[in-house]
Amino acid sequence: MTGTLYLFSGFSITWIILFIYLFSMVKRQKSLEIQIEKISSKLEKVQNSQALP
Amino acid sequence: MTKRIFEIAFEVVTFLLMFAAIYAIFIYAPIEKTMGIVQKIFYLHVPAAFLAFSAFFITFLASIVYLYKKDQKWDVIAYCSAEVGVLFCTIVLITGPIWAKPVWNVWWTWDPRLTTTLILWFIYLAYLMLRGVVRENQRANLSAVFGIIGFANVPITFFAIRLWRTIHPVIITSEGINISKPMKYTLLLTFCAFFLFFLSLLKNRIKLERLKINTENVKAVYEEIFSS
Amino acid sequence: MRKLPSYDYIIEAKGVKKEFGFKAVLKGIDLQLKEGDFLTLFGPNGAGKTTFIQILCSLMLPGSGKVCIVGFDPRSDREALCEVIGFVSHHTFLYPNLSAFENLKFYGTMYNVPALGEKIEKLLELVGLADFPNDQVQTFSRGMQQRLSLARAVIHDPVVLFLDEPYTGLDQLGAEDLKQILVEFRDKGKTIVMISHNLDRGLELCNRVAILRSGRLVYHEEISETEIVDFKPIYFKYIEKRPLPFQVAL
Amino acid sequence: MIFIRKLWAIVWKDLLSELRTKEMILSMCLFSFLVLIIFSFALGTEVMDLKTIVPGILWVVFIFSGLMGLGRAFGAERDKGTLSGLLLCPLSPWGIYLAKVVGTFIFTAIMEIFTLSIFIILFNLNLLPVLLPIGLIIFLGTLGFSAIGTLFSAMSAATKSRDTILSILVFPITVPMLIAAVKATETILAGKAVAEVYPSLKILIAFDLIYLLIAYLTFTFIIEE
Repeated sequence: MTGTLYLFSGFSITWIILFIYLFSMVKRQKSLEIQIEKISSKLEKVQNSQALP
Repeated sequence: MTKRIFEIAFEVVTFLLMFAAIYAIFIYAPIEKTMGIVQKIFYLHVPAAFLAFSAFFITFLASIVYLYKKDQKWDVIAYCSAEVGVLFCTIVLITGPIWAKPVWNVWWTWDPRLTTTLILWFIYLAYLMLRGVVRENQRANLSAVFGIIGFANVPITFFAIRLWRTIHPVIITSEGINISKPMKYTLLLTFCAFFLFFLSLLKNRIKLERLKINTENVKAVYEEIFSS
Repeated sequence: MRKLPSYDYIIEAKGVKKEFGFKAVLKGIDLQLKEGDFLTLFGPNGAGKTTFIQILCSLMLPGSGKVCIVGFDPRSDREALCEVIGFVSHHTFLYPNLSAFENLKFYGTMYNVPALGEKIEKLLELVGLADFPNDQVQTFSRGMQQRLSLARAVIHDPVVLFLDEPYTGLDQLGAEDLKQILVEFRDKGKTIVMISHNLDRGLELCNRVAILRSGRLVYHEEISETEIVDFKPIYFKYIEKRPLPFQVAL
Repeated sequence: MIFIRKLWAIVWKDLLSELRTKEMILSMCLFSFLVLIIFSFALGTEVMDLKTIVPGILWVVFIFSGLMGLGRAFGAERDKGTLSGLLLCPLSPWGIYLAKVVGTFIFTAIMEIFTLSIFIILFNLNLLPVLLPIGLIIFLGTLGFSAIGTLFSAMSAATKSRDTILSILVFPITVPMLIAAVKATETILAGKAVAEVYPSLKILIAFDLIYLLIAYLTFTFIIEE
């Protein structure tokens, strides 16, 4: 039945697109979190070095 | 705290509705007689089309509000909505031909509705590209203006294409097909599910963009302090 | 004679901030100048001098804060404001394919200058280009272009003149001429704001000095001729690299 | 009155500047000539029905060649560093925009007249009896194209990759205008009554008015930083 094939491909492509988008959002969020992590660790370092003397 | 609970509840409802929609589409809804099982793409295609248009409309409104108020919040909304809109528009443009091929035996017809959607897709891709290349201090202004022009173009495109193809292909007649009650309910359910999904997608996209802006701000302040 | 609104200060900036993307270029600048002041603005590269002067002459809008020039707000009375200011930048704003006369005629028409022909002749005389009114600007040397640019900036008798590095590209003679023109302007009682890298040139004519550093006005004083000699150490003290006087709340 | 004089001053200095170099108008005309030649080779000599494809070719040539002129409207000002000088003049942004539309319109019109004459010779077409309606259609189409194109020219002048982004912005937006113009030209060339092109003309006029209105409302945001 060709109809089922078309139906199947239609739905699967839709879901693939949506998941790619969601995945890209997750990736962007991850990279932002890494950046925030970097900044806060550097800030901590500076604070510690200032506290020493 | 209550806000957080509300958010979680919202996500859960969206999730459940999506499942209910899938159940309704494949099991509850009857198979259409003339088109066969392919007709079920209809439940994806139509809500996606509606949401794509709504997303572009949100971009249009947010662009106007931005130019009026000059608040960056609205620019972020316009941008995120355009991105989600392009996503749904892509889905429409892919499911459309997949539905059309077995039914009309062609992948594509230059029907006003199809052509308008295609042009809209190009316009908002251009919108996203414009944001990528323009200088930062003019980005919000330029993209807001383009967002307004892009949507103002929709009715005029529709009329122009109506003029161009006077013989409408099947789609206009298929507008009038009698939808049986179960089909109607299924469509309603998928509409709700997709709408909630769209809202949560948009909401999270906006949240992500705000996070990005805040991070960049912090980074700029940080670099300034430690460069001196 | 055009009517000017009443104002306390001829140039007034309050808390002017400007960001380019995420980079803060100006971080809250307050400046007040009275009529007849000649302010020279010093500062290292990237301090935001050009951005500041562009905001003052309405080429850019301040991100936040208020600017008021001759009583006009650039947001609401841009056109009226444009009629009373002149701006000389390191771009000459001249069309290379048009002659000196045509360039001045174009700008004169834009500013609606009465008796334009005579005015242009007088101006060309003033900047020492009377011999080349019909030569295309692209054949001019950098110095000649700069002179013509000055003529362009004052064609409508502005009340306030903004100069962004006007001495760039001028030879010794040209610089002297420019100085003479500025002296004439100052003595007419016009208000002038100048940006300069060159300490000597910048200090020659001014009666006020300001130093801009990473988006803040760190020094702004009236200065008399005797103090000019002492200014150099002050300048270097202010632009040397050291932590800025503010704390970061974490 | 002063407004018109200032407007004309901008148009005149653009014309004069172009007259000295002739760089843009020559390249536009040459480009349209080349595109026409390529079309006539690609289509072969024995084309079945010339009248049905002629309008399409004509407008494609107009749009492609016109695009070259569009980028220059604000791009040239930015290249020469004169844009700030222009913006400093006491004229509303709308006035500057309008002057640039008039300039672009004149350059595009010159190119179109040239293209039409070449077209008549190459494709052996007799346009004389329908010159008036065709002229009206081309006028309206070119006006809309200049109106929206000048707006985008100012936009793309603020970007890094100027010409690419200009074509990406202009093409999808001009599709309705292109369709209406081609449709109208086709009707006229088929020898039908002028009354039959009224719907297309209405769309062209609507297009022109909407874009001039949008430009009036938003142009100040495009040039402010």
